[in-house]
Amino acid sequence: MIPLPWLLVFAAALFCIGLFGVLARKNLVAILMGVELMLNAVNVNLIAFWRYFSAAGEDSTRAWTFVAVVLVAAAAEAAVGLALIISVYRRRKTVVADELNLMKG
Amino acid sequence: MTALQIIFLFVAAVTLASAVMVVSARRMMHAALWLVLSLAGVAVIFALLDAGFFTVVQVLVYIGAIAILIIFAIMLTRKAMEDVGPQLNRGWWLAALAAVGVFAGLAVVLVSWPGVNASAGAGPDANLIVTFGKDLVDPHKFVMPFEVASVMLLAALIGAIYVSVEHKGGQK
Amino acid sequence: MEDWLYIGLFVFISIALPAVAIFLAGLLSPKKPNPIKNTSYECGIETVGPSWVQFKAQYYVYALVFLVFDVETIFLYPWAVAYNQLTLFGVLEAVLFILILLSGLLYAWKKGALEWM
Amino acid sequence: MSFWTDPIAIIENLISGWLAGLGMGEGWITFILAFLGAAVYALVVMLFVVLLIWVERKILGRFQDRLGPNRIGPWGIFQTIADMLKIFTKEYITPNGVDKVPYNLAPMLAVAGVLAVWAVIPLGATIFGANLNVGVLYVVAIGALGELGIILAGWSSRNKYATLGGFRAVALLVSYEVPLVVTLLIPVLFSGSMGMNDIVFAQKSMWYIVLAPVAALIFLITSIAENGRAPFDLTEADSEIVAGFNVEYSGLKFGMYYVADFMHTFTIAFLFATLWLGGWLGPWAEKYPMLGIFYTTFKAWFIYFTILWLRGSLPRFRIDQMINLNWKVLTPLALVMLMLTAVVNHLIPAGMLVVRILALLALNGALLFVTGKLLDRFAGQTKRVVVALEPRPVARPEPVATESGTGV
Repeated sequence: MIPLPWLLVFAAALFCIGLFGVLARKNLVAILMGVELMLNAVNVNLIAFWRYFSAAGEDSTRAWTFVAVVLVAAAAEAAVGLALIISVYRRRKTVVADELNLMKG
Repeated sequence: MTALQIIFLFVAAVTLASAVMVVSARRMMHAALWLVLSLAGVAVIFALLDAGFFTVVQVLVYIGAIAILIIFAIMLTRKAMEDVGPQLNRGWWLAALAAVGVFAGLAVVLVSWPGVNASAGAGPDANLIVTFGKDLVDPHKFVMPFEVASVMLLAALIGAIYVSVEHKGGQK
Repeated sequence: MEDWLYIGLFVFISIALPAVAIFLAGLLSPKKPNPIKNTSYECGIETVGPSWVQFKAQYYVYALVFLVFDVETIFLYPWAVAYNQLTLFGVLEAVLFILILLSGLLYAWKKGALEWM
Repeated sequence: MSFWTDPIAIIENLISGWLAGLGMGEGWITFILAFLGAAVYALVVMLFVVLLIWVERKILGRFQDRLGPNRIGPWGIFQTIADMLKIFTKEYITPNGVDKVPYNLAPMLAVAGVLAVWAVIPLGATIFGANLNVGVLYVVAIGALGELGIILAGWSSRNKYATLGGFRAVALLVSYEVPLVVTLLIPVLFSGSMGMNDIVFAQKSMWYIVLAPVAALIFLITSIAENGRAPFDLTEADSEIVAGFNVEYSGLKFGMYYVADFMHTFTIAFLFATLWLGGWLGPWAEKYPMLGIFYTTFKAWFIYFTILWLRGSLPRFRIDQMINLNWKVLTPLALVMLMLTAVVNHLIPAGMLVVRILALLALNGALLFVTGKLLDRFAGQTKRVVVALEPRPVARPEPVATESGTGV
């Protein structure tokens, strides 16, 4: 079996790469991709904990429900986020985060 | 080292490398393709952890739907990203510092945590999907997440359509 | 686990098989490029402007509705697997789930998001 | 167990015994056996396509009152081999400015998205790749590879036609995946498993096409649309727009899209046979698994012929009709069908097979009837907006006034 620390370090690394993407990228779509990477890291963690700590049967489905809800959240976030980006692009003709200054018309 | 561990190391390396490419690729479309590879890597890791159901769901939802949505969005907002000039903020090194810091912090916390040396559980029984399906509609268990998920999807659908469908005579 | 090994190998082979065929054909085939041959195909007319054109937002809306119905599978497939062991209440729960999604589809319909424009 | 009842298991035992004799570990033997099995299976499916292209051309020729291929070999049976040799020696033309890696990856993904489905299709009681416990979802999920192949082809070609064609194709594909995913719930719901072989076993009492004909119909329509076959072939309507996403491909790279297309059709036929027509079930099929291959192929053949028949007889849809059909007919119908079937099926106690069949048939009949009525009612109301234009000059031989005034 894969040792648990490997999985956790892997998930942490994925999370931090995503975090870097969110903080450093200019493009809004790229920021969203970073968020997707972070959510994936969360799911890897959840599945790893499920595999290692759940007793047979009883609370297995709790972990699975958790993962499923994270997936739903990721999908909803992507749908609304991208719709907003497209809407912003239509009005302002840019998707660069720095250039979006809502205070100036 | 077992075969499983070797496969894991290989897949993890590919996943992380493509994740790095996602955040550093200059062309947005390339970033999206690297994202697909990275998501596929995570799907394989789910399979290695005996969560076959989520492998398939990961491919179906992330690669089949979310990645395609992202690609569509890139094509729709393409003019603004002629892929020239830096794609990173001026303060990107601060972001890198923050990311490395968070990673170091997480690693220290994880390694010092006593539970980290746990050995794997018994492994899932074959009928876990059936149990999952039963528990999802069991009023004493997860019927709330089940229904809330559908309401959440409904809200996302309505919101996204409201935002993205052009209103007739609205401001441009 | 053995099943997944097989699946992994099968997916690998189904990518590798066409790859090998394409590679072999590449060895056999002639290579005589010239500038005219290598231009983009536009029915004989010179390419004008950037070739990665922007396209309609309508495609995005279809993908959006698809995404929502795709995510629903995470919940509905386990429910369907357990269907034979459920009470009527459990079945009706899923009917409610589907009805909520259906109302989303109706909203999109009324909003005109599903029309081809 | 003699050689003829179950040759696959015998060969497997033979090879594993031989490998163990060489002193290999347990894990390596499993790996090598899985690899060999997958490779042989995939190769056989790929080569079967060669025969299939001939069959399709021949049958289509007959539909259109021609002979079809008839020059090379008896009945032109070697025609595809000649074509294959030709396409193998064609030059690859790589246009300027293409994005090399995605451009070359795309045709492989297009083939892989179809070929990989075969890993879970059972051909006999013991003859299958893997009885994955998420088999049905796997079939849907692996289709994402094909979509990715199309999107990559369209985008990386750097060609306006290819880009527009690719995105149009993918928009249609994802649209039609919604009713497909919903319909596939029906066999899962009846059999209580997502494994393909379990679904076949569960159909022993009754084929699912009898229990849910509407679902089977929706499955057939949506999967033909996913395949991009006539009457849904408007993504590469070659007589109207140029071929769409694969316009910049040449040689075997183009051939791969062709192969994927043909393979898709008969993969659909096998899936239909497995999910709705009882797969390999038939007399003595469990005792002699080899017979199962015959039964599955026979049933799949029937569906394959139907698909060709539809291709030969129906005109092409317009894109707005296709979109409307999906979102306003198939998707709501599939969802309503799922809800009603689940409730009605649950109300009937287990064991009363005849009652169950009759009730479900009545339900499906009612569904079809109501859908038909609704369609009739709204048929006149959806008008396509046609821009009114000035009457344009038409090129027709006008009588030219001459001096004598007679005209020409």
